[in-house]
Amino acid sequence: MGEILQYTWGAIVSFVLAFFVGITYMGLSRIVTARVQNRIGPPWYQNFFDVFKLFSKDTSIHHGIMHHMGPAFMMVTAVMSLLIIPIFNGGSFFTNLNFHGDLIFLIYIMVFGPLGMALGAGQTGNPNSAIGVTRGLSQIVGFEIPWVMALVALMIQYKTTSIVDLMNIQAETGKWLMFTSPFAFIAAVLAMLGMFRYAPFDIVGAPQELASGPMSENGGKYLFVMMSSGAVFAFAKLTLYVDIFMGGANNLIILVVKTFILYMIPVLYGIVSPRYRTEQSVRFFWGWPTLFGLLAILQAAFL
Amino acid sequence: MNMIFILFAVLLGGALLTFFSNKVSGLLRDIFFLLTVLAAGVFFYLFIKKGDTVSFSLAGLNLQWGLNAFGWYFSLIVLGLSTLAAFYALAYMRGKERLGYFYFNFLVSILSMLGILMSRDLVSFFVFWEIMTWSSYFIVIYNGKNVQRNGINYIIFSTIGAYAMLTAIVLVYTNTDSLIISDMITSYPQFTPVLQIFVPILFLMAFSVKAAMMPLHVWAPDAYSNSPMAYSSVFSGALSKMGIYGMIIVFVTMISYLPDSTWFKEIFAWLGAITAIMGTLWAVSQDDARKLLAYSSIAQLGYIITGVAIGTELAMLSALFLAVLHGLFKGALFMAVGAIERQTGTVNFTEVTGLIRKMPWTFIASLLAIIALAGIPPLGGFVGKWMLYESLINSNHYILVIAIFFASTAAFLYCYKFLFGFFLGQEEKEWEHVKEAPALMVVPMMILAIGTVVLGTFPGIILKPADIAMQSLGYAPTEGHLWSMSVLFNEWGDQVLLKPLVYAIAGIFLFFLILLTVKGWKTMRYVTTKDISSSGEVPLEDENLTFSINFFQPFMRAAGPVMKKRMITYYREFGKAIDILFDFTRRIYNGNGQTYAIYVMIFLVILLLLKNNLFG
Amino acid sequence: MMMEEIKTTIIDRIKLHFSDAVEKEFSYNRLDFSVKKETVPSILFYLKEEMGFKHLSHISCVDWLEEGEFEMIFILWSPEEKIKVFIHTRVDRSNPVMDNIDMIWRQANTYEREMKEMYGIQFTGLEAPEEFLLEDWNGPPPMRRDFDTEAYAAKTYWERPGREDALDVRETVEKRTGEVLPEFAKKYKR
Amino acid sequence: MINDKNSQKIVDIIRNYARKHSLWILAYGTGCGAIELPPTMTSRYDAERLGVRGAATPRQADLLLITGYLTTKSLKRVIRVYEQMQDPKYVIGFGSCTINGGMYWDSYNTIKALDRYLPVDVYINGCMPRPEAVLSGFAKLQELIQDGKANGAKEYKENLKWYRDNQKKVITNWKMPEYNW
Repeated sequence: MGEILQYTWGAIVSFVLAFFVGITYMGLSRIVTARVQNRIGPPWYQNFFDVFKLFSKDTSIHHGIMHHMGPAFMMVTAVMSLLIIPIFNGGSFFTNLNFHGDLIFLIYIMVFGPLGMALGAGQTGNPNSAIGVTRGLSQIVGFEIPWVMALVALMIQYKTTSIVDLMNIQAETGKWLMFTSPFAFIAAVLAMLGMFRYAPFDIVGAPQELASGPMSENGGKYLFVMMSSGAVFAFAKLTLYVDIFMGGANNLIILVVKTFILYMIPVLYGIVSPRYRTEQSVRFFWGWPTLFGLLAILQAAFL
Repeated sequence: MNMIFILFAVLLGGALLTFFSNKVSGLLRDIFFLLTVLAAGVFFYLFIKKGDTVSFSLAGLNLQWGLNAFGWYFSLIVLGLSTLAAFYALAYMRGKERLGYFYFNFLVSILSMLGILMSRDLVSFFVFWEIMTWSSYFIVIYNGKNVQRNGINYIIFSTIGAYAMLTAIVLVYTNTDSLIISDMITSYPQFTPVLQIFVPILFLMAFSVKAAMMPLHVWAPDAYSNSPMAYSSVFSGALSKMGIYGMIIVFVTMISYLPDSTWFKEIFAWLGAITAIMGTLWAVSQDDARKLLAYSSIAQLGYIITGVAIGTELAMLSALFLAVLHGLFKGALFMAVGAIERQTGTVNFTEVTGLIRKMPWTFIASLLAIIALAGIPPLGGFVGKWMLYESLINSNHYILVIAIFFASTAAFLYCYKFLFGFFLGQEEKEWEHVKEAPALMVVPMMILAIGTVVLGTFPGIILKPADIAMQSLGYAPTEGHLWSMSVLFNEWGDQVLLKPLVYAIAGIFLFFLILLTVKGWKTMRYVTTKDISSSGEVPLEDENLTFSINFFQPFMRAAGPVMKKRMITYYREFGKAIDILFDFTRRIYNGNGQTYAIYVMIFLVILLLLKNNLFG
Repeated sequence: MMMEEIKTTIIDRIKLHFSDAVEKEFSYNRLDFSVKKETVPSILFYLKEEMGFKHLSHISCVDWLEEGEFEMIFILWSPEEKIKVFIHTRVDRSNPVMDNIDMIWRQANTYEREMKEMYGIQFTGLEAPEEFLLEDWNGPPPMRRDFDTEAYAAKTYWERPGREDALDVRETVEKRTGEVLPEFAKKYKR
Repeated sequence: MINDKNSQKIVDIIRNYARKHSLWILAYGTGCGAIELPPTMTSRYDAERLGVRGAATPRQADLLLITGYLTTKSLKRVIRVYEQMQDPKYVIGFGSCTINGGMYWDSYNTIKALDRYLPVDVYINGCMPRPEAVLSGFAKLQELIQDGKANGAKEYKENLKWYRDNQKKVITNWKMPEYNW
């Protein structure tokens, strides 16, 4: 019983932490975008206003039970991946479910939400939503390949499928995997561009073509849950990258610095990019990133 | 009288009774049909023990029937799925013609599958195999439409497989003088090297036709999609597993004894992976739900073949687990398609939309089955996929795991297409009258779907018999170090504790769902799917804005180059080449007496010329 | 070939086939023909198929209220010869019926639907399933010159009070500066 | 406690503070007004400082910008869009066309006063208003929201019949779902 209580507290604290950091990152990315475009931009806490406003909307509509459940699916993905990914090196409070899942479980749970969300978007009956979903799923098929290749390379190199073990290896040897397995890191970072869906890979939302795609019928509280799950999920993914490639973090400041540096890669790449077409995006991921993934596997297998 | 004889007598007698009572009364026929299936199931599990054997002599051949743990494991799929499909068939086939014919072949194919599982000698194995082929062929052509196109492919490929198997049997018999399978296995290491390679290849050819492996899969899409859906679930769920059954036996008992068997296994593993990839890609491009499921079956069988070919403990375990799981979810999906076909009259994604509120139970069953198919965690599919990946990674098949992963990721596309095409999208006036399918159809598919849910948390239920089955093939026991009731291990000792993960998923989902629902109950409102924000335009009642044509066009464009040519075109070209060859031979044997006389003359002249060289 | 030669050939050929065509030269690369309205489809077809005027640039209409006629103008363009041809025809205003030409150029359909709504010209056999530019329009065709748009607007739409002092610009200017308006400008007075 | 009037007031203040700093606009860009928005949003005037940003669909938007004249045909769409927005929602009328018809005062298919058909919270005067004026319009709306005076949606709900009568007077073929909030 006490264990479950501790898990619950750990989960709640992790969630709150991820929520605040994630939302702040979104605000910061808006500032960075604004500065690049020679604007002043909104304050860093702008997204808190947005989220709270969406939360306090008086009305919201849904098109049926799947649409109603879609954001909850999304939230499950975000929270589950947050619970499985270790937030700090060692320490018992943020352990959560770290030792119960492994990388393959993580890969699959990470598509649980988008797929559930896609079902919700499908039920709206809005053609834009369905088009956005088909684009999004196609893109998932694209970037999952280099991403899985990078992970498989790590797995076979270090003979483990557990994130905690990978972190321990880095702690013991003192070398970050991003330097010992550079190809895997490059492949994973390129896959991250697709994962975060900033330009040029923002084909799912694409406000100018698709009217924000799968989200086009979501307003009010649904959009609130979507936005906060997006923030939590973004934080979880960044933490995962920090954990398996950059040696994890011992305290909050190091974690924030490392994740922010990583987060700036897709943001900065996105600011200066136009948008791909879907097949261009898919082909991009099957091109160079997959090659790097292959190199990573070769390195892991023969070096 | 041995119990095994009685089982076959019950099935055959039931089949005949069903067939003839059709003339008397429809109700009587239905009762006989159901009773036979139930009686066979009850009889099988109550009276036939693992290890029972019976030997007898027929027309000078020593035959042997019996049941071992491995056959028992596959009988779970056959009998479980057939029983549910039988209940389903009663409702699905109501009002159709020639039901006696259909039910008779249905029962005979159950009989033949059980016969295959219980044959201990090659002759009865072959005979039951042929009975299975023919009974399923008769059901494929039941609909009567396109018999020429769909049935003929199936029967041609099956015949090729049967000839291969017959050749192998003759080869084995001439070398060992025995038709008992265990004799063949024990004497296999003493075969000549050429025979050691050819016998398994010939057997595998026969089995991979049934398992729809890549170059021999051509018949499958048409055959699966054209038989009545009540049978398709058995066809794809259980009957194709007979190929897997044979393959496992061949791989475990023969290939492993080859002096250098790695390359053989690699080739088959890659063939399985390519089958998975191509099946998935073709499934994505289908607009007909039955075709989609058929291609998806091919792809899923590809995973199983890969697992079988790798052959490590974990891989074999995953193959056996996936075999059962594929029976569960594909059975449920074919049944769901049948329900939709019955209620709406069409199975085309571009025609039917928005059935979710009309057929909620069918939707739930398909949703669960689809999640299991996609391998998303809380459900059973994840367990099978996880074991397959881990076994591939543990056994150093790095590129193969990527290939399999690609196939299973691309499977999300057709999974979504299936659910979206039928159930989501705009609710149309055209389908307003559609009602939920009768309970007799809904309950079987719900049972199958719930089976996938249970297996997601407690895979041990099915891994335990699988383990016993593997032990009967000579594997070491795996319980405790590769799996326990709800924990999975890989060979490096990493583990996935399913229970806390699944409970956490369910808990978080319910928490946020309740939060979302309760917090905003008063401020939320349901609006129809016509009330969408499409540039301020109001779609009219008869206007359908659902996007369903060319659904994954961008993806197909990206994946285009591999899909330019279908396998069948190669066969057609092959057929044309054969035609030309025969044309040429016909020119030689042109039926003209004078020509033949010239041939004889030429032959004699050559003989004379060669006389000195040959006889001198 | 020089433009003059091209023009003469076109005129000759048209005159040969369509006796009622009256030509008029307008500028360097433009030729105008006036024909009867019955001749329009055949002359357009002839120009398209035989003389290379593949492109239908525009269909326009002029309301000659005083003469009781609509004038319809079809503008064609020959991409090879770089010359345009205007076909003029007159339609009776009380019974404005024209032949439909959208089987010659599919895009003519759009123009014809516009003519139909804006001028009330009926094209025989025109495929026009729904309203085109004017939605839910009940009044007379608005581009006809006898349609009083100001009265219609005053009748249909509520007007916010307080615009009464917004006077005619020309009158105000006249009053303020003593400048005399030219005669043609008075015609367009508010 | 929660139903207490004072605590409700505090909640309202916090809510309004968030709402005023997060205005997601749906611009109905007719006429010349559409061209005034890009400079308002981009680096010269940067309306994002005030928390104003574009929304893709009416479901997500808070603020409907009518940037010019409305024909009867487009009025129908605008009404639809407005009714699809989620409460609380605001409307800004842009330029003199929305106030009194502007230069289209005698057009046969252009409405002359927007507030007969939709509740307008803030009008921005001018033909067209410059970005400075637009920004001051946003600021004015924020002021109104903070004071709890931007009650256009509430008014619309209360006087739905009056608005509907006016709308149906110009839109003769009324084929729209009922507004049932």
